[in-house]
Formats: sequence, structure tokens, C-alpha cells
Amino acid sequence: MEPRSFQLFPDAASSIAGQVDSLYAFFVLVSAFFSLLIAFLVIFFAYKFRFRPGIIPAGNTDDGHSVGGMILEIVWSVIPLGLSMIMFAWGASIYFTESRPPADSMEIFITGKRWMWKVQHMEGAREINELHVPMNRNIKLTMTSEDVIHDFSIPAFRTKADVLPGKYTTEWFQPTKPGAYHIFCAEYCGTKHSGMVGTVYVLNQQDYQDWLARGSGEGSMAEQGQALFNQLGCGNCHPSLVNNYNGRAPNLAGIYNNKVTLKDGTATRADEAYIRESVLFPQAKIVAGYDDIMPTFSGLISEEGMLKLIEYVKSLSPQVNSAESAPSKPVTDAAAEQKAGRNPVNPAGKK
Amino acid sequence: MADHSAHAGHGEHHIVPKRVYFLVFTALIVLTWVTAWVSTVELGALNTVVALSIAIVKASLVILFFMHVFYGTRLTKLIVGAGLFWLILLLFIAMFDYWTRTWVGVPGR
Amino acid sequence: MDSTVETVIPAEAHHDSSAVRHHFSTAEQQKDSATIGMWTFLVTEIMFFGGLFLAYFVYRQAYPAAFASASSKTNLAIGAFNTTVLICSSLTMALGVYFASIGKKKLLILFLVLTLLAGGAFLGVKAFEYHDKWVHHEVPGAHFDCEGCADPGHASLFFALYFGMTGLHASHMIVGFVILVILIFQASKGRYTPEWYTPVEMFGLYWHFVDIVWIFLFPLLYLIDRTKERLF
Amino acid sequence: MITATAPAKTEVNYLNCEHGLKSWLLTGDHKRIAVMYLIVVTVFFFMGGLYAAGIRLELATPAGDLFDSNTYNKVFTMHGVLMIFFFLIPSIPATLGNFLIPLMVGAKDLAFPKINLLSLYIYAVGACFTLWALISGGVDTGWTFYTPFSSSYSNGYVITVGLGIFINGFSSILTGLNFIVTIHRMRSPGLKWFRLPLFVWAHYATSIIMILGTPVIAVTLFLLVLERGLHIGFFDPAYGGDPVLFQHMFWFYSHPAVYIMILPSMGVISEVISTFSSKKPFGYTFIAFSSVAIAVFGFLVWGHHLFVASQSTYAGLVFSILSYIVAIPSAIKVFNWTATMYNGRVRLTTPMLYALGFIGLFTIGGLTGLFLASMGLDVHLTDTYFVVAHFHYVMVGGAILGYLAGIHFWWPKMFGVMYPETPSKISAWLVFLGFNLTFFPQFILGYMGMPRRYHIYPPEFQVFNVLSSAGASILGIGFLLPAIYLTWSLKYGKPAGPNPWGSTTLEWQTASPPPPTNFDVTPVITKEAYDYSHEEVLDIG
Repeated sequence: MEPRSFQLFPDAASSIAGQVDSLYAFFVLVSAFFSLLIAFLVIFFAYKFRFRPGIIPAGNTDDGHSVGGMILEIVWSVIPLGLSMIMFAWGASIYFTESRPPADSMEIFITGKRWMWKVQHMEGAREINELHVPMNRNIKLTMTSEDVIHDFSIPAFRTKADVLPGKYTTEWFQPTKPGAYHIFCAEYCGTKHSGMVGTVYVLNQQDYQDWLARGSGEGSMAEQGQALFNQLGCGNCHPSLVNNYNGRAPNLAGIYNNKVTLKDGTATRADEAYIRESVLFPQAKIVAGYDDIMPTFSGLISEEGMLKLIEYVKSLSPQVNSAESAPSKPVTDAAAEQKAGRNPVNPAGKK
Repeated sequence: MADHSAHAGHGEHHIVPKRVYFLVFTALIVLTWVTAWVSTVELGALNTVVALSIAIVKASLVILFFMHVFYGTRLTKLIVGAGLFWLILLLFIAMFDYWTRTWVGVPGR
Repeated sequence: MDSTVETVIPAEAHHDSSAVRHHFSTAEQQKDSATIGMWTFLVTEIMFFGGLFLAYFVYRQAYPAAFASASSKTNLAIGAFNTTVLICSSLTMALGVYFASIGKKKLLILFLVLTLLAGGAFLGVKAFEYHDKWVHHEVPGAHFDCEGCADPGHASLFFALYFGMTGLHASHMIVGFVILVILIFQASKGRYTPEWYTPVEMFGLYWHFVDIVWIFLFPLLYLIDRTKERLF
Repeated sequence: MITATAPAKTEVNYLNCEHGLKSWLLTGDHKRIAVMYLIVVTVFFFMGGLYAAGIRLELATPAGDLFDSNTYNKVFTMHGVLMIFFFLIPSIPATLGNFLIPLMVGAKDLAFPKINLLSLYIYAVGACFTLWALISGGVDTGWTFYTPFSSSYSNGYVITVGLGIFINGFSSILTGLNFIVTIHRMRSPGLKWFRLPLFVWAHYATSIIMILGTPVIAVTLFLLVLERGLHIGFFDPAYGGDPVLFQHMFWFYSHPAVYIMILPSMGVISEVISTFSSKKPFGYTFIAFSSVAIAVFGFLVWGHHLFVASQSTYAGLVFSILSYIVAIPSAIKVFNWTATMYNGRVRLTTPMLYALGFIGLFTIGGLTGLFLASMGLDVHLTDTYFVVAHFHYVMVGGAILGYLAGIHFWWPKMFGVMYPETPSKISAWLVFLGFNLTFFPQFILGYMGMPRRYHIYPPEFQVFNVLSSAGASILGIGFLLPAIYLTWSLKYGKPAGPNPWGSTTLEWQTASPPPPTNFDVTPVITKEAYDYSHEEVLDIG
């Protein structure tokens, strides 16, 4: 990224950025109008009604409780109220858009750790403090932290979300302009908080494919998750093939995002949070019909490992297999390209 | 205290008869043992409702009679009411976040 | 200059008793102020405990299984007994205030002492319960080990709240204890008369408030969702 | 204290009625306690200011060349902690409020003088804890103490500072309690609620927040201290705890705390503008009720600090709309103040200059608050310098300008002397200009995305940071000047007389400085606080 010495307005490089900027412009106009109005009135009154010995302005005793005063009070209560409701509704509608990643989003996983961002692509590629994304694709980040609260902020995309330990948070965007933009950690996280920065590279489709093709040599996330699954011995109890039941532990095939009935009769959705909790706190929500026999894996699996395991479980549910939304299955098994993927490709348009 | 003279009657100390204290005390003891007993009976979700309702009744008895709010000034009642109202605000508004966390169906939203 | 002040009253005109401090006009104003002040203080106490209640509700809702099984570890009979003891102390306190208001000095002292004893009994039982929890490794921290808890990973939260809430309550009792001793001492010196027994009355409010906190802690920590069993 | 029955002599005042250190340290006189508060909060203000100077010096360049990161983090944390908990929150209530509320309601003292003194000592104990932590090596959590950073990772003295703020909270609670009881029960005969000065209304509203909010931060910090000290997890995800719960509990107090800072300031502004326009405040009842409305609604909006903190979207919606509603009473106040000047007889004295500056800066501070209450904008703006600029516009441009307006307005009443006019007007202008130069560029920085609490920043942000640092040096001079000429005036200032500004509220009807029991005779009130119909307006300013 080329350092710039001066800037007045941030780059706008995502689909939402234009909407946020319009809203901002509206707020600035309203604020400027009222600030200038008040400033003008204050200066004007201070001059017009300046103290002059012996001169008492007519109406000097009007205390605002006359009929005219009441009308004024109502006017300057109702107009700001009306304006502020517009502000609220406009802002809320943008926020709702930001809350709901489109169904066709491509998933990328972020793990915050003091003081670095670890990025894991579905196809297996990993990055640190860099994030390569294709242009004009909806991208959904699933994020968690290994220690304290961080916040994954990309000002050029006008988006940010806190990254918390012990749970997953989500943020999505659609990059619209190739280039390199700042990633900041926006939630104070300790000594080198200001060093927890990175760069997001928006590549056009072809450059992104090229970059992805360098791969990690470690297989896709789901494949790595499967390896971990086997290594931890999860498969000894949990069947992962359709229609395979053993009575010890629930079959994982097809459970992702489906309802499971729990021992106490309530139901829950087997989303990322539930899977995570069931690995770390297996006794918290036991599926109906199974015994409390699973040991906790708390402390045995890193946050990144957990993401891979979840990705593996998701891959067992074909209808939501997010691989379908990836542009194409990347070639990741080329041993010769093992570590090459770590080196960022210079984005198009940058020398 | 010109504008308070109208309420002067409230300020006189009102001596509550002993009988009231004993009645309230009996009610409190009975309710304590009832609530302890009910907790051993399977009522499902009603267990919580009963336990909390009994606690609220007991607390009200103490506030109204042992603490003399029943005989107190409007201002005292207002202060007690405000305290409870704010407690409810704290609990309910914060809980609203927890109740609605799954509504959008996206982790962290 | 005196447009707002038209008539004047001599500053000392309203002083009707030596017990009225200089900045109050009447004993009634002074007493009223004390009552409002005390209640305002109790409102802050409500909010103080309110934070803990919020934490309790949030976590009970998040981890019902852990909370149900962990709360079954409390001893229902002891909890009910202690509640009874505390209610008794509330009664003796109320009677203490009653006897102060009609000027029965000996009965006032008697009931203050009885309140002290009941409070002591409560704290003693509480200490026994704490010891029991310590022995059974139910104190959150490095040695925490909740045997037989469903979802032991989250049970620690219940016990953290158990100790946080009962501990804060007990510390209020201890503060009350100290004030009670002072009150008994003052009462024995004949400081309180039917005209002025405000400290006794205000302390009564405090003591009843502490009782009310327990009235809620008892169901929340001992009763709700506990495993159904016989009372004894 | 026994001089109450002494014949009225203007020579006997609260300052000279007794002598010796003991007569101050053990006093029950609200005026003496106010003066002692004035001294300590001023010390803390300049300490906090020193840290601010450190921050601005460091940020003049993108690289971290003045401090290392750890030190920088401690510097901004201590700046926040000292300014918020030890200066802004007690500033106006404990000094001007303490001094004026009994005077304004025609009482001899606050309802509980000993508790008033106790609250000063509690403040002192809390301050000692905080200073002890500072000397031992400081704390690096930011004033928000977010878990799990504060409970498990911080390398600072979190427990000591936490206890300091915990203890200090009780000082605030007791002050609020004293005000509430005093306003309810100590009013002079005939002083009905709607005859009270707006300053008293503002403090009544402030006290509500102090009473209902402060205990929640106390218990939150108590849990934090337990969690850090004993490793029992209340908010620790390792035990299933939720760090967001800490944020809920923290902001339940800390958002209303902003109103603890600004409401008393608004009370000051109402008095100053009315006096120097020689006119009853326009819409008295609206200003009075808007204070109470702010206090009540201010409790319902805390979640707008959590829009990106993984709070639920629907909770965010509720908090967002309520945040807009709480903005309306503030808007009503601004319009009414402006309208008060209409048809008035405006004198641009120093307090009036500060008050007019307040109106302008608070308007900007309030309006930029709307940006942050808008969920869609907040996602981009939160945790950036936009937030920093916004709350400095409210807290410095609002609270501190109001505080300075009040100090300049009531200085003659408190000490019976006038300060020199020219330097005080110069300082008012320096503060106004310096402030805008310091903080306006930060709005632009914020929208560009510069995160707050950054020690090292990308070079494209430098220009505005340099402007900001330059402004800070002007602002610093603007703040130092009053300290000098006000102190000077204590010895060399001209005698002020009981009512140098020609104001009508009750505190001006007694001597300056007031006698130990405030009024030689208990005043009986027959009129509203602001009746300028018969007043001769003094030709000053």
C-alpha cells in the first residue's frame, strides 16, 4: 500500500459504503443547518439585544408561557423529533442490511489474537494480517478471538464488528473497488493495539483465482477439520455417515443448522455456536436420547481448529455445504506450491 | 415550611400496633415454609413462578408494614416505587438483548 | 434587591427541641429528611444488588441445566431455617423500633439484643454453609470440582454468583451488626426518647432491607429448579 | 457555626468565621466543603490535562516516538479515569452545587452536613487508591475496563483503580442523596417547585442519576475486582461468562454518567443566560422538565454503545430509537436558551461568553451524538476519533465550559471578589478557539476511520493530528489563565458586593461571601426565581 500523506475522505470500496456516505451527508447537512442556525441566532441576538442603558426591548417579560411561546415550544420539539425519526429509520435500515449476510456469501474465517489477525479461507489458504478477497462477491466473515475482545474494522468498507472470545460474530461486505485498504483492530486490546492492523486486498476475479491457486498445501478447511476429527477420536462415537446410528452419540451428518431436540425437551438450532459449545461444554445441551458421556475438549482445540471442525461438520450437511458458493474448488494439493500462498499477490492497479 | 404544612399530618409518627407486626411475621414464616415445600413438588415452569411470586409477596409485606411504607408519605412511596421501577428497567432492558439474540439467526447479530 | 424576599422570620423561631440540629427548622422536618435520606440510600442498595440479579438472570437463562443441578447442591432445610431466623430478626427489629417509639427503654434494648443474636445465628449458619461448600470443592477457582453437576463447565458461574450474592448480603449483615452494637450501647445510655429515636428507626429500615434481599436470594439460589426431593 | 444568632454583620462570613486547618477539615458547612472540593477537583483537572498534553504530543507524529505503547496506553487510561471519575462527575455538583443549592433553596445547609463532609473524604480515599495505582505503575485498560482484557490480560493495577472508582462512587451517591433530601425538605417557606432556579432543577435531575446509576457501576467494578483477584469468572468466557454483560452493566451507569456531567452544566447555563439577558428564562417549565426527562430517558439508551459489540440487532433498534428521543429534551433546552436572549438586555461578560460558547459547542456535540445513535453510521464511526471528538464536544465544550461559566459567574459570591475582566475574556476566547481547533479535526479523522486509543497511526492521518495538537496547546493556555487570575483575584480582586451581576435568584440576596448560615434571617419566598421586571440592569460587560 502506498502511503498517502493527506486525505480528507476515506476510500469507498464496498457496496454499503455509498449508502453510509449518503446517510452521513444527510446527517452533516442537518447538523450544519442547526449549528449555523443556532450560531447565527446567538450572535445576532447578542448584538441586536445588547445592553443599552435605559432601553428595555418591548416583550422583555415574555417567558415563553404565552400562546406564541407554546407554539414555538411545540414547533421546536416536533421538528427535531420528526427529523430524528428519519435519521433513526434510515440508519436502522442500513444496519439491518449489514446484519444479514446474503445467502450466496463466500465464507472466510477470522481469528483475532493479541496482536494479529489470522485469516483462514475455506479452500485452505491462510494469511496473517492480510486478507485477499475477490471483487463484487459477497463475503461473510465468521470471527472469534483467542483472548480479549478485538474489532475487525475496514473503514473503506464502512464496516466493523467486535470479535469476542468464546463466541462467533459475523460481518459481511461486498468489495467494489480493487485496491488495498486498512484493516484496523478497533476495540482496545492492550499494549500493541495500534499494531494490530492489516491490509485487505481486493482483487479482480482472475487475480483472486491466481492467488487462491497458490493454496496452502494443507487441504481445504473441511479436509483439515476431518483430519482433526479423526485425530481427536471424535469418530469413535459420532457417526458421520448418513443413516448410521450407534446410540452413543448423535450422527453429525446433516445436523448443521437443523433443529435438535434436547434432553430437557427444548429444541435448539445446531449452528456454529451450538457445535462449539457442545465440544467445549458437552454437558450443557445434551441431545435427547443420549447419555452424558462425552468428555470436554476445552483446552485441547485451538480456535482455528474449532473453526475447521465446524467446517467439517458443515460439509456433512450437503444442502448448506458452502463450497457450492465458492467460485470453484481450488487446487490445494499441489505440494510444490506449499508455502507460496502466504505471499500476497500485488493487487491489480498497484505497482 | 409553608408549602409543606398541608402534609404535616404525614410527618407525625404513626405508631403501628404490635398486632400488625405479629400478623405479618406469621404470614412471612408460613410463606417461607410453603415456598420451601413447593420447591419439592414437580410443577415444571410453575415452580419458578410460585417461588418468585411468594418472594414478591413476602418482600411487599416487609416493605409495607415492617418498614412502614403503608403508613408513609407519598414521597416515600414514590422513592420506593422509583427504586423498584429502575431495577425492573435494568433487568428487562438488558434481558431483552439476551432474549432477541437468536432472532436474526446470524451469529453475533 | 429584596424583590424575592419580602417578609422575614427570625432564624431560630422554629427550633422546638434541643435535638433539632441548627440547620433544620423543626423536628418533623429533620425526621422527614432522615426518612427520605434513608429510603434514597436503600434505593441505591436495590440497584447495587440489581447488578448481581441481572447477572443471575442472564446466566440462569443461558445455562438452565447447570444452574438447576448446581442449586440442588444447596441445603434446602438449612436455607429455610436461615430464612426463618432472619425473619425472626426482622420481627424483633420492628418491635425494637416500636418500643423505642413508646419509650420503653428496657424492651428496646432487649429486642435490639435479640436482633443481634438472630443476625449472629444467621451468619453462623452461613459460615457453616460456606465451609461445607469449601470442603466439597464448590468454591469457584482453581479447586472447583462440582461432583455430579450436570454441565460442570458452567456450574462454576452459579457458585460464583452464589458467593457473590450471599457474600455481599453477609457483608451488609456484618455492617448491620456493628451498627446494632453501637445502637445497643447508645440505648443503654438512654440516648433515645419517643421524641428522638431516628437512628433506631433508620437502622430498622436498613435491617429490613437486608432481610428483603435474602427473601429473594432464598428462592433464586435454593429453590428454583432444584431437583425434586423430600424436604428432610 | 454558632454565629447563627449573631447580629447580621457582613464582615462575618463562612471564610473568616473560624480559622485553622481543623476548622476546615472538620467543617459541616456546605460552602467550606465546596471550596475544598473546588481545590481537589482543580488539582485532578490539571493532572488529567497533563495526561492529555502527553497524548497530543505523542500523536503529533504517526510513529510512537515519545512513549512506548504500554506507557501511551496508561497515559490515555489515566487521562480518562481522572477526568471522568475525579473531575467531571464531581466538578459542578460537588463544588457549585454544594455551595449554591442550600443558598438557592434558602436553607442554612444541606440536609446532612456530616454526610456531605463524609462524601468529600470518601472521594479523597478513592482518589488515594487511584493515585497509588498511578504511582505503582498505572493501569492500561482504558477507562471502560472491558473484560476479559481488564480481568485477565491487563498488566496494570486494575484492582487498585477499580477499588478507587468503587469507593469514589459512594461519594457521588451521598452527594446526590443530600441534594435530593435538601431540595425536597429544606426549601424556604413559599419556595414552591416552580419557583426554584433551573440550576436546582438540573441538580435534582443529576441526583436521580447519581442515586440510581452509580450503584450499578459499583457492583460491576466489584465483580471485576473479584474476577481479577480471585479468578472466579463472572464475565469470563472460559466459564461460559459473557463479556457483553459487563458492557451492559458498565454502560447502564456510564451512559447516564454523561448526563451527570452535562445536566449541572446546563443548569449553570440557564442561570447565566437569564442573568445576562436580564430576562426570565424562556420556557422555564420546559427547561425544568427537560432536565428530568433527560435523567429518566438517559437510563434507557445505554445499548447504543454496543451496536457492534454483538448485542442483538433488535435490542440495538430499541436503544437507537430511544437515543433519538433523549435528544429532544436537549434540543428544547438549546432553543429555549437562545430564545431567552431575544428581547433581552444582553451583556457579554465572561460567564456569558462561556455560556454562549457552551450553546454552540454543545449543539455540535449533541448533533454528532445523533450520528452515533444511528445504527448504520455508528458501525463505521464507533471506536474511531469521531467518538472521541463527539464526547469531547459534550464533555469539554459542554460540561467544562459550563463549569468555567459557573465558576466565573459565582466567583464573586464564593469569595466576595471580582476577577480582572480582560484576561478572563481572553481566556474564554482562547478556550473556545483552542477547543475547536483541537477537536473539530478529529471528526474528519474519525470518518476517515482512525481508531481511537491508537498509539501509532498511518501517515495519512497526520495533518489533522498536528492541527489537533496545535489546538490543544492553545486550549491548555486557555485553561491555565483562569487558574492564575482567579487565584490572583483572591488577594487583589476588587470587592464584589452581594449582587454584582444584578441577578434575582436567592443566592444573590445574601452577602458575598455568604455568612456561615447563609441568611441572617430565613427568607420567605413570594415570587418566582427570575423576576426582572423591576430590576435595574447594571451596566457591566
